[in-house]
Amino acid sequence: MRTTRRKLLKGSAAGLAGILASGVAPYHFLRNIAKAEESDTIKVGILHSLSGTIAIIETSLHNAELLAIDEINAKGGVLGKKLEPVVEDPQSMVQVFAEKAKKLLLEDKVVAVLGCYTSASRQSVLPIFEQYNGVLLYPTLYEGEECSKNCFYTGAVPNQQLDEFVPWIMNTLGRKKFYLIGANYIYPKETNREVKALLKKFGGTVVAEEYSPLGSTEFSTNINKISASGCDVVFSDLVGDQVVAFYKQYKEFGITAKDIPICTPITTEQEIAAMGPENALGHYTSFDYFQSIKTPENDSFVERYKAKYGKDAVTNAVMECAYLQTYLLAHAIEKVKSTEADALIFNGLPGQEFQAPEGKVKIDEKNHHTWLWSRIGQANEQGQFDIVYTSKDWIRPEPWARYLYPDKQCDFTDKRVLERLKQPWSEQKNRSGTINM
Amino acid sequence: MAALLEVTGLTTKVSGFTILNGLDLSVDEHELRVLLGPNGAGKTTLIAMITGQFKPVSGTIRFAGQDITGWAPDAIFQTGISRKFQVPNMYETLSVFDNVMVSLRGRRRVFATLFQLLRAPERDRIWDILEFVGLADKANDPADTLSHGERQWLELSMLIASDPKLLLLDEPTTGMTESDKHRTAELIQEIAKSHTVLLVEHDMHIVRQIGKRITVLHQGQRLAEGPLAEVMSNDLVRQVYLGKGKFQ
Amino acid sequence: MVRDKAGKPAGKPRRSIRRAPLFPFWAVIGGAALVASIGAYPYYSTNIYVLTLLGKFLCYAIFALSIDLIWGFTGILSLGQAVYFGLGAYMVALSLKLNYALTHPTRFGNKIPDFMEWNSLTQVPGFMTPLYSTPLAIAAALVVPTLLALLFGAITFKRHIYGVYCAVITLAESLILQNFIIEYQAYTGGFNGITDYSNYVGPSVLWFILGVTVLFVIVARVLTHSRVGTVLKSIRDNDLRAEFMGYNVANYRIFVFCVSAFMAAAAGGMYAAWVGIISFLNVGPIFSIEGVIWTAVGGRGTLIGPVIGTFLVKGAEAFLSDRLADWWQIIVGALFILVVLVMRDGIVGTVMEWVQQRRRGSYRQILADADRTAHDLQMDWRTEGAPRPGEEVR
Amino acid sequence: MMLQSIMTQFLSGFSVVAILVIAAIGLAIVFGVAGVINMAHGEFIMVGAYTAAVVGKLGGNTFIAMPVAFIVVGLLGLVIERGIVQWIYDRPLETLLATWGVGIILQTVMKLIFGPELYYAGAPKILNGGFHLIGRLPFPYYRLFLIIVAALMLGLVFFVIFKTDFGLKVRAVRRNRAIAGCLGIDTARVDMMIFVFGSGLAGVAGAVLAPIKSVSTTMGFPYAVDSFMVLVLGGVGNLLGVLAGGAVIGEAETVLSFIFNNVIGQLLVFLFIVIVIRIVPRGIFGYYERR
Repeated sequence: MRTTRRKLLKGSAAGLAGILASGVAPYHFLRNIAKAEESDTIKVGILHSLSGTIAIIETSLHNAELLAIDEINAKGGVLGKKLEPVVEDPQSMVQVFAEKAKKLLLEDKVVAVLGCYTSASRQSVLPIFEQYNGVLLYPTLYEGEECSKNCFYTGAVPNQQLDEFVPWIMNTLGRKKFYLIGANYIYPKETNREVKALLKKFGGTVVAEEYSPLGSTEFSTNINKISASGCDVVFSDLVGDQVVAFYKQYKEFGITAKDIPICTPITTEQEIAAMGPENALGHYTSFDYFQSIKTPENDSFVERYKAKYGKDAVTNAVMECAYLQTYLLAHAIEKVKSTEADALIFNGLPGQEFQAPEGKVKIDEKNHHTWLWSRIGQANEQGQFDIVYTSKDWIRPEPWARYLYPDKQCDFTDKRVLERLKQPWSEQKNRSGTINM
Repeated sequence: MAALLEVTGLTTKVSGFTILNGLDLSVDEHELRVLLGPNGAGKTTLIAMITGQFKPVSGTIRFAGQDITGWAPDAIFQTGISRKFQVPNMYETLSVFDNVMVSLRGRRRVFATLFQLLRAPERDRIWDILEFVGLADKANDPADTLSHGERQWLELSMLIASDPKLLLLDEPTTGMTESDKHRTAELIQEIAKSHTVLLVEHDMHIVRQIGKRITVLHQGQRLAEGPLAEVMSNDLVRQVYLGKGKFQ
Repeated sequence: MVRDKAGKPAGKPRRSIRRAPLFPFWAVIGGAALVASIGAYPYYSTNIYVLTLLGKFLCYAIFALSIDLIWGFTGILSLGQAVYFGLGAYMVALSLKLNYALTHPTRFGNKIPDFMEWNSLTQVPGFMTPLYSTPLAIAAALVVPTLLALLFGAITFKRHIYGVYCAVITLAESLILQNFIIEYQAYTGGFNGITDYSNYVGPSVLWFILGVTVLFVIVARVLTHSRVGTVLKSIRDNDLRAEFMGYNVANYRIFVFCVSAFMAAAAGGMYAAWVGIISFLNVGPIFSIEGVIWTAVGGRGTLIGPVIGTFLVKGAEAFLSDRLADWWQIIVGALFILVVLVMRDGIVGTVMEWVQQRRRGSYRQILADADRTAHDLQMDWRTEGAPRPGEEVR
Repeated sequence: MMLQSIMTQFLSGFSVVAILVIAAIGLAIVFGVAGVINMAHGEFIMVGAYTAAVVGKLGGNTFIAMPVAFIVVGLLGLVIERGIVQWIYDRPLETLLATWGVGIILQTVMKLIFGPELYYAGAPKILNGGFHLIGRLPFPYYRLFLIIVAALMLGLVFFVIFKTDFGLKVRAVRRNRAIAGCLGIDTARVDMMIFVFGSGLAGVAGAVLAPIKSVSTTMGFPYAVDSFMVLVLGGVGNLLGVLAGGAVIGEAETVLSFIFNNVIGQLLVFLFIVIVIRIVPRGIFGYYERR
């Protein structure tokens, strides 16, 4: 009786042990796959969708960053080590962005991540970067009104694209009745708020403001509305393949840039190549960079890019930012002689300068955004932009546009902010560098 | 004796064609009635109407005193009518035993069947039925491993299990070997002892073997009705059949 | 369905039914090993990334299980199952976000979720306030999707819509919800989804999710093994026959549809609490179809299959997709085709089929099949339009 | 003014209807006759669009692209039918899965060939510009062209199904596969032809839609969805269904979008579809099997 019970106990114990063993065994395997091999390189994460709907644009950012890394390594790398890109494909899904970001930070232990295109993806990964104190460099022009300790925004914010653009439309083009059309999510809505503020200031009017569902490519309705509205300029924040469909159908319905020009802060050479120059002819875009800029840096940049990715490859503003932010990171690491996150965040990157294809740029010492140039281009027959306006000087980034939020700004040198950020992550109630003056 | 099933003036069109045309039919309690008729006479359609598969254009169907015209199939079943299809129709992946089990008479509502256990008497009944039709030693095989004849019998046994007042058997012997047909006929006669049966059949051997009272359908109408001999000597019937040579 | 190896000795005793035990020995052992291997992970390693993956996969596994319940056992292929997963997830995510906003005010110092502020809401809309209370939120996350499933089931199944039509309509359903969520971003976070709230990651939570998974597998097992399960299978095999045997086919379909919706919703809720981000993608058709493929790969009509399938496919994706890049997509596509053409029963199903083949004399079966098909062909053209058994069901 | 715009709207609505019909008709006959839910339909359209883009690069225009696309995508359909679909005609749900897999593969392969960026396909010069009907906007010639193409495609299918010997067989198979088989019709062959024909039409759809929409590897899915909506609403197995479904959805969506906005328009149409399904499960012109 007793013996049998003891046997039973022994047996079951052994069985359980066996089960546990069988259980943990797979993780040796998993770990070995997941663990990146040690070597004397500096790992840099690259997080751009290579598949899915947004891959259309993000692939070019990914390419530009790889180009920059190649060049840096060719020049002998950083701190005597080579930069090793760790590429992840988030498949255009925000959940996967978050997952992959975690992998890059926790598994691959990268120094910094170059990545994201949409605001959605940025916002999905930011909490992770804040929690695990990583460094994200974000190349896209975006709606602003955000500043995170762990993110450096190398793309334009509204004031850098609009503050010169909108007045120019009203004064130079002499068009004051705006029709705002955009895709239905944050970026266009916030941008249009800025536009409306500017119109209010300079005495323009908004005839109509409407948002079409993301991904919808049938615009006959909207175009009909536009012609019925009696506006004299269309301001478009449509994104992705919507842009192409919209311009095509706009021309199809016989409206030319002479009648009602389309002005936009977002249509790049790439979309024009996709829609064909004749469809974009004469319409205006405001950017910090155009492929047609005539500077030695830009000529060689375009040359090298085409050399690597084929002669049909076109460059555009966002990828130029992706390119320059890779250099900014490399120089920052050189400067602080360290790959430690806080060193980069507080000493390395702020104030970092670089002679980019668009001209000299620098990361603002205070607000983690980037000083860029403001240019206005008019699309021509070659699918390139004739640059009709260039700002006198580089323009200070204002994540909090002063027309909308005169009392707000973002300042990581401010005592209060530093106090806030000193607390451990879990206690932080407010993680942004925003302060009210 | 009160009529169990009473069909009056039943008319139906299916995709344009008039299949039944003012058909009258009444079957008494504990009767074994044979429905005879050439293909397209509307035998299968009649059964489909009775079991609620199609809704009639006009006419009424009364069963056990209540008007079941236009009811849903499952409701009609609840009143005690079970139907055997022409092509054997069962649950392929279930075992023979389970096929019969699912068909057992009993409550059919979802939460009634939820966690309802198989009681000993039910189990015995299933075995009895399976032995009756001679499928007992295949009880554990999935239904789709049965041969054609066996499937016919399985469906028969499912009907028996559901213990209805009236069984509608649509050509239960099609595609069987002679010996199988004979066996089936015996089964049917056995069943008919305790149930009312409406049998659709145009194999004359079977009809002769078991046919007591016969109704002949032609073009959706009742052509003749009566005992076998009388019907067979009916000129109209001879004409319809011999003329068309519809014997198999 | 698994049966014990001990076949009945020839002849006597008759009257013996070979039926699977409610919990077959090997299944218990295998399950225990799986559970142990996942549950033991936190002891074994401190790797947070893999930990988060495990929790996520478990939620996916429940999702796949819920699909299996309606597809594998009842023959309803829903391409909108994500609707219920997503609704559950959104309820929980909203609740967490609302409470998070209380302690983490927005850049304007408001105590409302940031996405509401972006869309110039100044306060939380009244109908959302109940979500402040966690128990209410959980209740909502479980009940609302189930009720929706009830409504949807009533719409479709009562009208005898199933098979392909059901698939297409469920697809439409999830597209509607997806557009809805993207459009009403003031309440749902729209295209950006809901993120940046305090989510729960850790061993104890993992074990909770694991527990729920096991519970659901057991529930599903009991359900499919009970009388109702047999009825469901018979409806899958031949709904016409079942209907003429007095079963209200629609009600059974609605019932199982609601059960699976409930499971999906629970999975969604836990998912939202675990990963800390939720977006319209979680209600979209593509996610549903992903779930279908996990189920198909693992083996539909088996309960452990979906779990295994999920872990295999998602695991491979997590660790290989970045190495294979585009080729990963091709592999996934090939998986669909493979599962349909070669391995209909998935991995688990194939193994079990093989076991059964060795028990059952396969030669006799082949003969029977040939015989039957011969007959059915002969029959078919004699019966006016009578449906072939199982038409549109498998 | 408002009324006038709505009229213009109604007109351009026709072109949207045309687009829907063009996109859906290929799926309609494949689904309606061969009973195959082709989830890769959108990708077939996508391949057609890329064909048009390539033809454009080589100096051709839409008129040349249409037959080319028909042949290219038709052949693609042939390969897929012979390789995959022919084995699973009796399992519609699994056909759905398999073709979804095909869709994924097509997308990726096209991406590997053409790269991820958007592609350019232009409209032929003759079809630029438009004519004034009512309102201040001209009605584009290309939209007119689309309407004509839609009509032609419908006519072609009608002719093939109802006037040709092949169509007779098709209808026989559609009505009762088994009988048709017994009467010596090679049903497998008929299914194959239908699948190829439907695929070809999808290709043509891609070719004619490319010039007004954007061409990318991920462009397919929305078209597939629209097509399914059209079929579900209009009913399967009846060409009138395609027209009806397309008309209702197209007009409703454009006019509603004009009155409210695109999203509300879409949602209303979706809800309308669900309601219709509730009333007539098999769609407006649905084909009801006798069960």
